[in-house]
Amino acid sequence: MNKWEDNKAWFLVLPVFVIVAFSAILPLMTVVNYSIQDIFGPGERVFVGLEWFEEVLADPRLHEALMRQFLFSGLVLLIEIPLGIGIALLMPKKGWGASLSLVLMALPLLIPWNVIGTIWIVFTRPDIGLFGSFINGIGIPFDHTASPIQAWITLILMEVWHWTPLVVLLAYAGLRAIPEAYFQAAKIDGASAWAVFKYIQLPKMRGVLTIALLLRFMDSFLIYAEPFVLTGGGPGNTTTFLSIYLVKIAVGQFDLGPAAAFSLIYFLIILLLSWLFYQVLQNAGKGDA
Amino acid sequence: MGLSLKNMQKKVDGEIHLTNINLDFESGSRNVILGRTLSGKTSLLRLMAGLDRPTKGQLLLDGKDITGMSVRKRSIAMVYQQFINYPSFTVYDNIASPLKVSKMDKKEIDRRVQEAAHMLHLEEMLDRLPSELSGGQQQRTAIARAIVRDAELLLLDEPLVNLDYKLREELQIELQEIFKKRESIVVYTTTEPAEALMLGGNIVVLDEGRVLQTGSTPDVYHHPATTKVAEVFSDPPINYISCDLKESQIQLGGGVAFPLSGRLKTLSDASYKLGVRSNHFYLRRKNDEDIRLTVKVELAEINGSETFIHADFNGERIVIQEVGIYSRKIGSEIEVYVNPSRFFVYSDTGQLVMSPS
Amino acid sequence: MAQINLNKIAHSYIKHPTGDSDYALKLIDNIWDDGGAYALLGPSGCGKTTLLNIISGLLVPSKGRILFDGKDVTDMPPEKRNIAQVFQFPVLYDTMSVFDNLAFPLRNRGFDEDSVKTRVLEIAEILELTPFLYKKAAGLAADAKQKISLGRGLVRSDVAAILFDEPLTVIDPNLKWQLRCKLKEIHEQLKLTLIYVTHDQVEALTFADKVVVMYEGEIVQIGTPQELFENPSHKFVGYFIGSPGMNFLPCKVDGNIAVIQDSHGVMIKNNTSAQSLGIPLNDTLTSLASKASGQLELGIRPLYLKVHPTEVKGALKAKVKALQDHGNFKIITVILAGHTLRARLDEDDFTGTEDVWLEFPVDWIRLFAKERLLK
Amino acid sequence: MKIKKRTIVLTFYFVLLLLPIYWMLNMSLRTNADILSTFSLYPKDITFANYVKIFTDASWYSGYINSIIYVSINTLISLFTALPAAYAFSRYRFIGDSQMFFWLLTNRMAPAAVFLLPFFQLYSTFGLIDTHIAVALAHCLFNVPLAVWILEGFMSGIPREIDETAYIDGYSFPGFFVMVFMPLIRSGVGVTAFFCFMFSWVELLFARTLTTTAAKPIAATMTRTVSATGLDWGLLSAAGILTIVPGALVIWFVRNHMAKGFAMGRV
Amino acid sequence: MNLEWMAWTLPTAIFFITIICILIAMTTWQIISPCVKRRGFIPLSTTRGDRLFIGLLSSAYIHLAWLGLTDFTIWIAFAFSLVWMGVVMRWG
Repeated sequence: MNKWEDNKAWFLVLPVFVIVAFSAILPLMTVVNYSIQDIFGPGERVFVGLEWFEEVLADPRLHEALMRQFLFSGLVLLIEIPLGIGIALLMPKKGWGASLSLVLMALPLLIPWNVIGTIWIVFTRPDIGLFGSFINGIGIPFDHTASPIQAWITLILMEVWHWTPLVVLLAYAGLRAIPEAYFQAAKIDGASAWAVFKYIQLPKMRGVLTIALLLRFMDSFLIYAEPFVLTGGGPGNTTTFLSIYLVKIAVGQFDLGPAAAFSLIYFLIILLLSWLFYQVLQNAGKGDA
Repeated sequence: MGLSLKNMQKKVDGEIHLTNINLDFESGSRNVILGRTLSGKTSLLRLMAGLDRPTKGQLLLDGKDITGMSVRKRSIAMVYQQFINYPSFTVYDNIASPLKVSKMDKKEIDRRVQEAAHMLHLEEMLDRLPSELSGGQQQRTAIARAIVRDAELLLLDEPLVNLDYKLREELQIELQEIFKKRESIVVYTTTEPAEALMLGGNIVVLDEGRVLQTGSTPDVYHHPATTKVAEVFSDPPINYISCDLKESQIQLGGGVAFPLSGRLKTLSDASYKLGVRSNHFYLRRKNDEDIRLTVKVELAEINGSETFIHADFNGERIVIQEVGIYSRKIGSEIEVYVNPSRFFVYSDTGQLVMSPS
Repeated sequence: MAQINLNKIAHSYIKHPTGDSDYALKLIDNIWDDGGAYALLGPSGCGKTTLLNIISGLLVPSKGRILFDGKDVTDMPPEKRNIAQVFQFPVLYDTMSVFDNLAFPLRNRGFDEDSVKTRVLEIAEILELTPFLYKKAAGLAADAKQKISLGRGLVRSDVAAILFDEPLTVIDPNLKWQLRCKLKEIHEQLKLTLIYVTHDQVEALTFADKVVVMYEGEIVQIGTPQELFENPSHKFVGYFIGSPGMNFLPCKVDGNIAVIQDSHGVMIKNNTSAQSLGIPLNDTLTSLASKASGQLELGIRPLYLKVHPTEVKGALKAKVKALQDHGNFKIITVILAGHTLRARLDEDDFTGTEDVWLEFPVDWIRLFAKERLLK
Repeated sequence: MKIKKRTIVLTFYFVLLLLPIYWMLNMSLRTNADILSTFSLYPKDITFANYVKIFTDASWYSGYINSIIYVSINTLISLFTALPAAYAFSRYRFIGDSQMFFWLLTNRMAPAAVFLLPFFQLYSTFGLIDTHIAVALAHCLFNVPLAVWILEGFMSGIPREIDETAYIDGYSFPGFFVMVFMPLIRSGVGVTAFFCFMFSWVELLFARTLTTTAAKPIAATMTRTVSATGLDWGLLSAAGILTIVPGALVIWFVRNHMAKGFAMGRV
Repeated sequence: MNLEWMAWTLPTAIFFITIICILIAMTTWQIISPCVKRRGFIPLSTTRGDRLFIGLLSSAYIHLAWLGLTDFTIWIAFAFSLVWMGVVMRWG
């Protein structure tokens, strides 16, 4: 759009810059510093060059965690996006029903992430959980602390339960933003419900769907608290995702150097993804106009 | 004394929006900027208001350079094409806002608001919010806010374009009255030739970011310096007929030729473009000197009291505007008449050679 | 193609309307001919869009029936009514090419691909869209987009009617001329029933064979542009059609003279002759006036009011208030007995006089009582 | 018929959505012994003992208070810094604007785990560990960019001409911002506050790392209970249910603006 | 204030100072001659700043790939990245 050109606008951005820079730049610099040293304690450190990077890059557990991460994010997206769109299409358009649906829909989003884990422990334990005992009851022995497959299923169920509402809300907002004239035109053109979805609703939702897709991808890529509480990364390492692994190295083993190198690599992946996200966002904005 | 633009240029993202603008607006003058959509009218107004900074050039007020002066310190008022009001203020507060900011006495504010509201027939609406008004009333509010203080510069950017036809007609007349009473420099942009003519005063014809012609409005209308100016300043669009001048004969396409007469006699041999405004074609002979053209009707539009006949003359599309109702069959050949004294004569390159006296 | 019968239609957006004022449409009872080009003309909020939505089936009227060729379609949804509609803003299927956009209404109705192709190419040709046919519709300019919307309406040869809801709003003034011509040509070629909603009298008058003037939820007149101009059946039509609108003077008929009254109903004396200001009428007008009840008003179009710069016998002296140059013509505003009148002058006519003499050609004088034309 | 089918499907989804929460509620109203001994779809002997314990035991309820304190501080800081910045991004072009905007966004995307250790040390250096302000500041890392992003969307929806008219009328920037602009973006501010509140409320990693006792949030209290002694399921469930309450209250108040906030696609 | 916890080393200091210098230089350049968006071989229209970012990010990935996949000295990757930066800035 047309904007005023004025570099004095920087003064308006300054507070935000300072506050975020304090929390972002200093820690980032520290991470970079750590990543090329071996640190034993305060004041005791040795320059090691890029050794940690080589070590981390060669670490098979990292590779596994990364693969797991992509698999998890992929699966979650594959379920959440179509499900979210479907539910959004079913939502009432106005009246108290719409209001109520929105509030109910948003509930899971408001629960602290570790409480989500707790809820699902309570829900899926075979002894006291509704879900766990139900599955047991129909003859399938269920224990997500023992079976990797079941741990994965539980995690994905939890993630879908937790985050599909976000996709629904976004898709719903996108749907509501389509001018009524499009539906009228489609009616007059004799389009079927499927054609309306395919040629009007889906293309018009493209913008918000891109956002939903990318947000969900990023957030599932960063997931920590819920699986930490629910499975603690186990059984074995089968649900150890990137964040969990990182915290294990950094806090659990206090290997500052490798943890820092790992952090940087993780950060670079995120940076690339956010950049792509940003580009797509900007172009999606243009496409809508 | 007044406002002067010196060699102004505006570039946005390397794209030139306005270039080489040199204009003077005298105090108390009424000025129209005429140009098509995207010709740079709004950009020019924004530069004059100080809302945008020029890439190059200066803005002088009474000889003083005010190019970098903040908008807040200038004495201007502006009306936009969109209906811009403060949505959270009532109509009264909207109109009063420029006065309140200048810390004027409460009674004086009230007096002026009432006066402006009266002038724009808003007395009944003063307690309402802009969203409760019709488009016409919203724009009246915006205009009232612009005139309530005596700004040195009053800028109106196509203020009537988004209004219903009849409302536009009413406001056009009212605005003229209001402008007459002002001592400020009024600058008004429009795409419509008729509106420009009604407002009178001086005109700046703008096209693709350049000033094509300036002068008094009727003067420019009667002597458009280039074919481009004539196009911008004619509605329905002006008609062009190419011709060759040889041995004192003007030869149009299709074998129509006529001898030079009157002022046309001074023309030298060359190719020309003859410009004829639609209302100068007639379906009946009015005068002995009239030239007869045979054209093929493409369409006849009847507008209550007038007829617009779109026709083809040797591959050139022309529009004939005639008062009265005439229906003509599509595809039929008809005869139209035009008096050579009505011709605007343009050179091949589009420069005015001769205009009707 | 169909004849459209609006049988005693009324509509209110309120569930339980109490008075007349609750109705957006008061009472519409009309038959619109097959193959006609109709324009619905009126100011914002006069109910024209409501009426259009009732015809298209997007709205079911509170009262009355609507029939297409005698068949009751009141409760039918739009897709069953066999109509096409073009909206104010271009409505396109962004992901489709121009061709697919045009073909969409046909494909949905199961036409075979060959006939779809023939028809689409034909329409594209008429609308000069052929060069873009295989481009994505989303990337085109506003006028091209609106042409595609038009095209989707035109592509079905079997439609009962095509409805246009102010379709040229988004189009640049220069292109409006062209697109309007296009529409008009298409109507000539295809002989479709077209209904065109607009608030712009130039668009309405040039486009339509029959103009339907609406005012406050009612149809005040249906007629050809010429009829509306020459014999406006309601004062509103006189005001709304024509630019500027019709002049009105309150008067009283005395013999065969219409004596002008001032705004308080008092007759105005002419200073010089001590006579009433009078305008001679013919027998028809006099007899109409004698039968009428209520305050009489004399109306005359600015175009027909004759203005003389010098004194002419029988003409009334008036003061010049303003003279506006419109380029092709001028509008002179004069004050006669406290009433403002406007007249149209030729572009070369006189300028610069203070007083003028007005002549009222008797053929163009219309009389109104209770806002209605006497006839 | 069609409408009915869609209602049934939607209702079914909502039942699934609410089932885990219901189950937690069910647990919270029973004693631990009851939970472990009998499986029941609903609480047969409703007891509020778990809730009573939370409201009377300082180690529990202080967690809620701590959370509410730092969440509120964070929301205020985020809003007040983000408002001018969002205005700058929506109205001005300046050197590095898009880069700056992008950089802010990357912080929304940055994994908290990456910053954990340096954060601890940074805040130790300033002596802020175990204070509310520390958590509030740390949460600014992702909430300020978020607030800028959401507000920028709302502000871009207000025509720039209104600002210009105000400047032409002679308003100063603060005068314009408070008197004219704020009323126009009120709902945007509401939505932003809601999201800041929510994301600060649900975050665990920073909150846990930067606090020990005095400012320990409820979320951390809960995880420590789980990992240490706390297999008192009833108590845990009651605590969990109570964490949902503030969010549910807030969302009820902003429900009408929420769809609008989501429509900006900015979460 | 004690900055010991940040554990500064010479190479990282040089690294960050270089980055800061580049940012200052880019800002000055922008003030002196404002840049216009253009489209090069990168399938996006980019400004100078965008190209710098793309260059830096891809250089980081080049280094990582080099470390992970080969055993040669990192300076080869560094040299290669410099060339790549030049290419991106000029033709990207």
